[in-house]
Amino acid sequence: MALLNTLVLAILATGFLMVSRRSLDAIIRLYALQNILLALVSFGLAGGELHFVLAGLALFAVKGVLIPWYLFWLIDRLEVSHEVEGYLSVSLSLLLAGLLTALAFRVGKAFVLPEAPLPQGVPVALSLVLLGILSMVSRKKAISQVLGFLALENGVFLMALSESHGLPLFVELGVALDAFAAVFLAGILIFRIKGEMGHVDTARMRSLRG
Amino acid sequence: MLYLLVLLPLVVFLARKEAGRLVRLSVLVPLFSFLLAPFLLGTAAGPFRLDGVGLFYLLLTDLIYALVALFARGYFARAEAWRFYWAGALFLASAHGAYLAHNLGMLWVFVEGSTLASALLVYHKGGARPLEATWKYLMLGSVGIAMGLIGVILVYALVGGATLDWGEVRSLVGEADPEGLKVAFALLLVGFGTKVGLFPLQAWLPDAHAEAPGPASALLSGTLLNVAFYALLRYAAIMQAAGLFAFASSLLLTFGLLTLLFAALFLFGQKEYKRLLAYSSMEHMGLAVFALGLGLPWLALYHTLAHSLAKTLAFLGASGILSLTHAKEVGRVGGLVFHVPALGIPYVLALAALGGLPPFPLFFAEFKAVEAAMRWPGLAGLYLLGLGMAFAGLLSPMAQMGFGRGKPLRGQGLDLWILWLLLGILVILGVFPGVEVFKELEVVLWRK
Amino acid sequence: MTALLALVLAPLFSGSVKWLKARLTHRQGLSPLMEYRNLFKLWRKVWIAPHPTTPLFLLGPILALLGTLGALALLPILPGPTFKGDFLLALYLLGLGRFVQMLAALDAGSSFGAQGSYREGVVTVLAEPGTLMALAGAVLLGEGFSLSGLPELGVENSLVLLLALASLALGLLAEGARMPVDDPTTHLELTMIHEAQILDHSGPLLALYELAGSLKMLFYAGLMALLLPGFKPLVFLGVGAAWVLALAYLETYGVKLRYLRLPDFLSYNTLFGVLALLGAIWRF
Amino acid sequence: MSPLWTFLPLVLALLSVGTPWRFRGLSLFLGMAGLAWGVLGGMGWASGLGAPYLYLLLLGALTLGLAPYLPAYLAHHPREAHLYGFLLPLFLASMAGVALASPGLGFLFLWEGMALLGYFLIALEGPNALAGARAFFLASRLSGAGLYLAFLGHGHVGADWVWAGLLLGFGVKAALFPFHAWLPQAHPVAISPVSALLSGAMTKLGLLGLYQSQYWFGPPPPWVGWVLLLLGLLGAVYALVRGLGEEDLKGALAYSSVENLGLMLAALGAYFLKPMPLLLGAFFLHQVAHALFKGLLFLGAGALEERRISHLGGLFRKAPGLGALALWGMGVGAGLPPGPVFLAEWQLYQGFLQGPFLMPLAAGALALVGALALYFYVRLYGLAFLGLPRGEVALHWTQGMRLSLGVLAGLLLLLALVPGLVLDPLGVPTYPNWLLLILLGVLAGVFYRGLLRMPMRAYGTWDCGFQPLTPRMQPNGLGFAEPALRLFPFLRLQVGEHPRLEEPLAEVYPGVGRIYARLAAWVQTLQSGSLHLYLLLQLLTLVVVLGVVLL
Repeated sequence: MALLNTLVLAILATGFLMVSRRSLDAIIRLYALQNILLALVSFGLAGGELHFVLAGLALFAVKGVLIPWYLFWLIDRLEVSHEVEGYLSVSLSLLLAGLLTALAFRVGKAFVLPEAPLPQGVPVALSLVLLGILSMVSRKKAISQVLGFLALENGVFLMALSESHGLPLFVELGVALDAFAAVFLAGILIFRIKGEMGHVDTARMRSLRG
Repeated sequence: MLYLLVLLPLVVFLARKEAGRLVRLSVLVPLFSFLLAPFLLGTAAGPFRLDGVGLFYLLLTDLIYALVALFARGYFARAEAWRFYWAGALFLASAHGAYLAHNLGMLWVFVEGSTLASALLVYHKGGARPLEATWKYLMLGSVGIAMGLIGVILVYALVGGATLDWGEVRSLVGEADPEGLKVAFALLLVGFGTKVGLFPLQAWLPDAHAEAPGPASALLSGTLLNVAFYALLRYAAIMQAAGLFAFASSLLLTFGLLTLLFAALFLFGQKEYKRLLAYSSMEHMGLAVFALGLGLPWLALYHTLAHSLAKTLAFLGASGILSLTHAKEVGRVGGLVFHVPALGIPYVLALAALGGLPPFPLFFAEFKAVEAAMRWPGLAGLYLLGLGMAFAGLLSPMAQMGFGRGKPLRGQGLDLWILWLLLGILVILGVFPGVEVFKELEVVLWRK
Repeated sequence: MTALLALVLAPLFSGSVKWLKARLTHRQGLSPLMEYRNLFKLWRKVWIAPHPTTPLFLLGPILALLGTLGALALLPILPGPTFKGDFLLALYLLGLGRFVQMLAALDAGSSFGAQGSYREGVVTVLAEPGTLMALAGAVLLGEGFSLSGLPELGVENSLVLLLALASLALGLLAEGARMPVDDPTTHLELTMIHEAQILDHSGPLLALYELAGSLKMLFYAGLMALLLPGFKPLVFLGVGAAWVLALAYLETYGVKLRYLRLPDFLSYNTLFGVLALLGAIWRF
Repeated sequence: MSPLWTFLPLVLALLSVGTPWRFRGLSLFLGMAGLAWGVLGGMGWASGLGAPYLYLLLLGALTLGLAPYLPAYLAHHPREAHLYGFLLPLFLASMAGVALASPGLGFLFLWEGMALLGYFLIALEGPNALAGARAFFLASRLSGAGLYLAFLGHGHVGADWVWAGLLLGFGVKAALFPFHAWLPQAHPVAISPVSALLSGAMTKLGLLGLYQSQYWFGPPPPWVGWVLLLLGLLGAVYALVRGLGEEDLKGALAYSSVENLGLMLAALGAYFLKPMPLLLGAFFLHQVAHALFKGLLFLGAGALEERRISHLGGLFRKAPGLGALALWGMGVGAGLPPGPVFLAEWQLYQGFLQGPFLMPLAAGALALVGALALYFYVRLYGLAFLGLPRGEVALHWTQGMRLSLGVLAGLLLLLALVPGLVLDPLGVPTYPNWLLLILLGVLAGVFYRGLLRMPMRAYGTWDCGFQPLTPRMQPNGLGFAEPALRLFPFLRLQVGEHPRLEEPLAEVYPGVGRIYARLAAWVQTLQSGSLHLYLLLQLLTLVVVLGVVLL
């Protein structure tokens, strides 16, 4: 159990780092790391049942490797500054992240169900979700919003793991497939936005009003 | 066989980019599934099972898709029609999947799939504004759906990880702990509420519907909102089975009323007529959620049916107007009833139908809703106030576009008979509501 | 029946008023009977049809006379038709006469006739409610809800009936177009109200209007007579004589009110009417 | 003998719209429908089946009068003629249906359907009819909302609320004072046959509804009676004074409708306070008489192209027939003795004077209304038909219109001669009106012929010896009404180069509209276009909903 605790705390740490880092490459690498840790957690929880292990491996393959590689490829093609502009300064976003995590832990207790396999994982999952939304809200660049969304997705996956050993296999695969399709579509859109508007800053996309 | 029904729409891709064949296939496929589906009622295959409510929405979606595909023939230039039909085929496949999915997880996956497919529909051939609309739609939709996923996970955990099949979950959920269920339903409501366009979460709806090409926005309003509403319906049935409907109805009523009032305020003084119709969709989805909250799922079904038909008619009319006048603002379009009655009259009557006027079904739906809401007179008062405000918003565009000052124009190259067909269906549905059919569907959902 | 009596007396009434005014200003004055010869002379003259006229031009004087005669016929001074609510019909028959008279004035197309008619309209708006309320108050006190059942002036209902009499008096001055409201002998068209409307009527038409004018005054006098105790025809003659004196005195020594001051003057009429009605309701 | 067979001619009328037979078929079938309703209504009312049958009688008479008018009018209004031909029978059917329906879904279905059809009929007139059509539709939906509250809230809400809903619902349709503003905007802008139907028949449905509500929802609380009485009389006086300042002929007629409706509402209010057959007689006779004479005047106004009173004048000589019929219509409208409207007001007076508490004072108000009505109709008729023509007026006074106005005038005459048609079932004694009418007619005729035989000489009008009179010397619309407008506080007359009439009450409704528009604009800033705000909203919603659920 101690191993699982450290893994979960490590995941929380990567979540915090993802919110605070300024460079896109660092965030993508942290995302890949988070996926690895998640895969380890799912192996730890699986306890030998084959299809859990299989599911963990498949997810790791899709989210751990495929998506980060795709994102790296995307950033290179876009020739856009790897800098992450946002509304909040680093310290302020960290402060907010801390607040949200505290809220998540306070509220998380109500989420924990009686026979949850990893009770301490639920508040962390909730905080990951809130951090994901925070980063989406506070980041201006389109890519960083996609990353925020992926962090959110990891939080949900951790919630699934800690609540009930993860969803049934094909549902899990469906979710992962959808996540990838969303990212893929977002990638195409970012390309078109770069082509159409010359920038990737969603804050300047405000022509649809009223 | 059900797998066939899910994958049937992909047949459209055979026609590749050749417009004529695309149109033929895009009309034949939904009609074929429209005829095939009733025979598959009750059959099950893997995660899919077709029951009454699923069949109802399936038939509605196929009918609307066929009509929209037929109308789109005159709307799109030959070169770029393939984009619409391909995205439409993907969307139809995911909609079929959602209505057939009996497994809650698969339902979520297909709803997410329909979001992505409809994002393609909105994107169509690009441009600054459609791009922005698609991006916002994708982001808001995905975040909302992710919250919905947490809800699905909680439901799955509450049932002890045994199954995600809707039928079993409904029977097992009796012993689940109520607090967890309340939290799960709240998350699901916020999740699918984003897709349905309830008040605080509706920001994507007007942009997506206004920037999508005419027939695409008809599809979005007519069928996409129903997919998310169908999911809400399933989860409301679970809450009812768990005996927690009192809590669920209070949430549904609050969200429904908020959506109605704020949609009415958004409607007022709206400059573009497609944004106006989008807000009217938001308003009617709020009314449907309100009807569900009142504990009358048959009324919610009836309301979504009536709204889908009326909104498809309105949006097809709007796209006809756009193709004739190339003007998006209400002010620059006028005197349609005088200049091109074949398009003007159905469009004005569609706006009247959305305003909840008698010969059309939405009047009957709103009457029954007020009748049921009278248990709490204050609530019924607010409901009537919301309806009045919404109507005030719809009135001036209807007056200006129908009878106001406008340059004479000629209606050509559009299949306007579809509009009159839809109008006929609406009037028949309005005069003979056929409540028994919906009461039977209610039995499938609601466990007495 | 009362109508015939009044028809006979009317020229005498207006003639004697003119005679008394002349005497008061130390002039010899025409004899009261002169009015009959005057009407007869007018009846035989050639009447002038102003250029743009319609049949209404003729109907004006005719219906003015018929309306007033109809109203007088309903007065029970001499036995005549009486039924519930006949006082309303009487007042509204006067209204019918006034309606056609105002239209006939407009018909000639002259600005004086039009000014006379809309001023008459305003006078009616000011005077009618008060008079009707006063009459209604009196009728409420009586029984049978008709003119025949009007109560005579007695000790117990003195206040209401005095108010009614005062209101009827003011009503006479307003409807009969006498001094404080309108000067019948003025030559300046801009100050006229009643005279302006009959500017273009000449010969027999003018005779009809003259007759109708004095008959209207006799109608109000008859109403006041009904409210006073005693044998009705005699009281009617007495009231007529009293009015001759009053009018003559008023018109030699009184002065015509400025037109915009009329509302203040006629508001007394409305006040008396309301008080009479309240008195009748609360029986004080 | 179910009343449904009377709707058969309407179905035929709908079918006949397609035929190229220049609307003859339409007018024939509408005439049949009118006749059928008249007969059914008459028999039903005579055998005491209740108010709906009197309404059918009224509607039938009006439709009978309208039938010959339509082909003549639509001949020189060819635009949208087929749409009118299609919508009019539906509109009539919905009105008849509402009269016969009992409260519930069917009633509201027809009620709102009537509002929709009415809206189309008004809006079809053209772009300048939009403001009026919009006011009409908003008012009808407001009345629909009131009826929802009353009909559906019957079991759940106290009687006061139910009656408040009824007053709102039917009051708006019957132009109760604060809600009357839509009528003078909507009725004049429509084409004349439609405004005749709106003013003549549709507004009476509100009255019928209020009257029937005492059977549907039990006797009303006392405050309803006083509200109807006071607001009715106040509305009548206000409408007449505002109508005096009205420049548009049909606008003035609409204000006179508001006045007559005010009187009917007052009669109903008095009846609710003290049920007397006199008041019922006044209530119903006034309805039938108003439907006929207002239909006559609106259809008459339809024959004129020019509608501003200050540009009319001298029409009697151009169309003596129209002049005579309009004189009879306006005479009856002004409440002059031989007319049925006087008979109704005569009963109303007696009803007021025998009423409880301070109701006799209402007789004073009624006298004021009578005097104002006299002044109002003298202005309307005098400036339009008499004197020198002030401007060139195109007149379409064709055969069909003569017949139609003749029918309506004849029905009015019939009502004046035999008021028993309406009054006998109520058992209300009246003085022999027919005797008065015949006497006046005969004597006037004798005098008229006598005067004509007398020697006469044509000469110019008296002009004080200065230069000859010109048409511009006659007063225009506002000039004629100026002294009366000075008397009343609720209107301000701006005299000067361009005299204008300011109506404070008319600013109230647009003011409310502006406040609502500002609120809507403020809410719309929520849709600001920034994705980050939307995501923040989503987060807040999640937090708030979870907070609600967990606490």
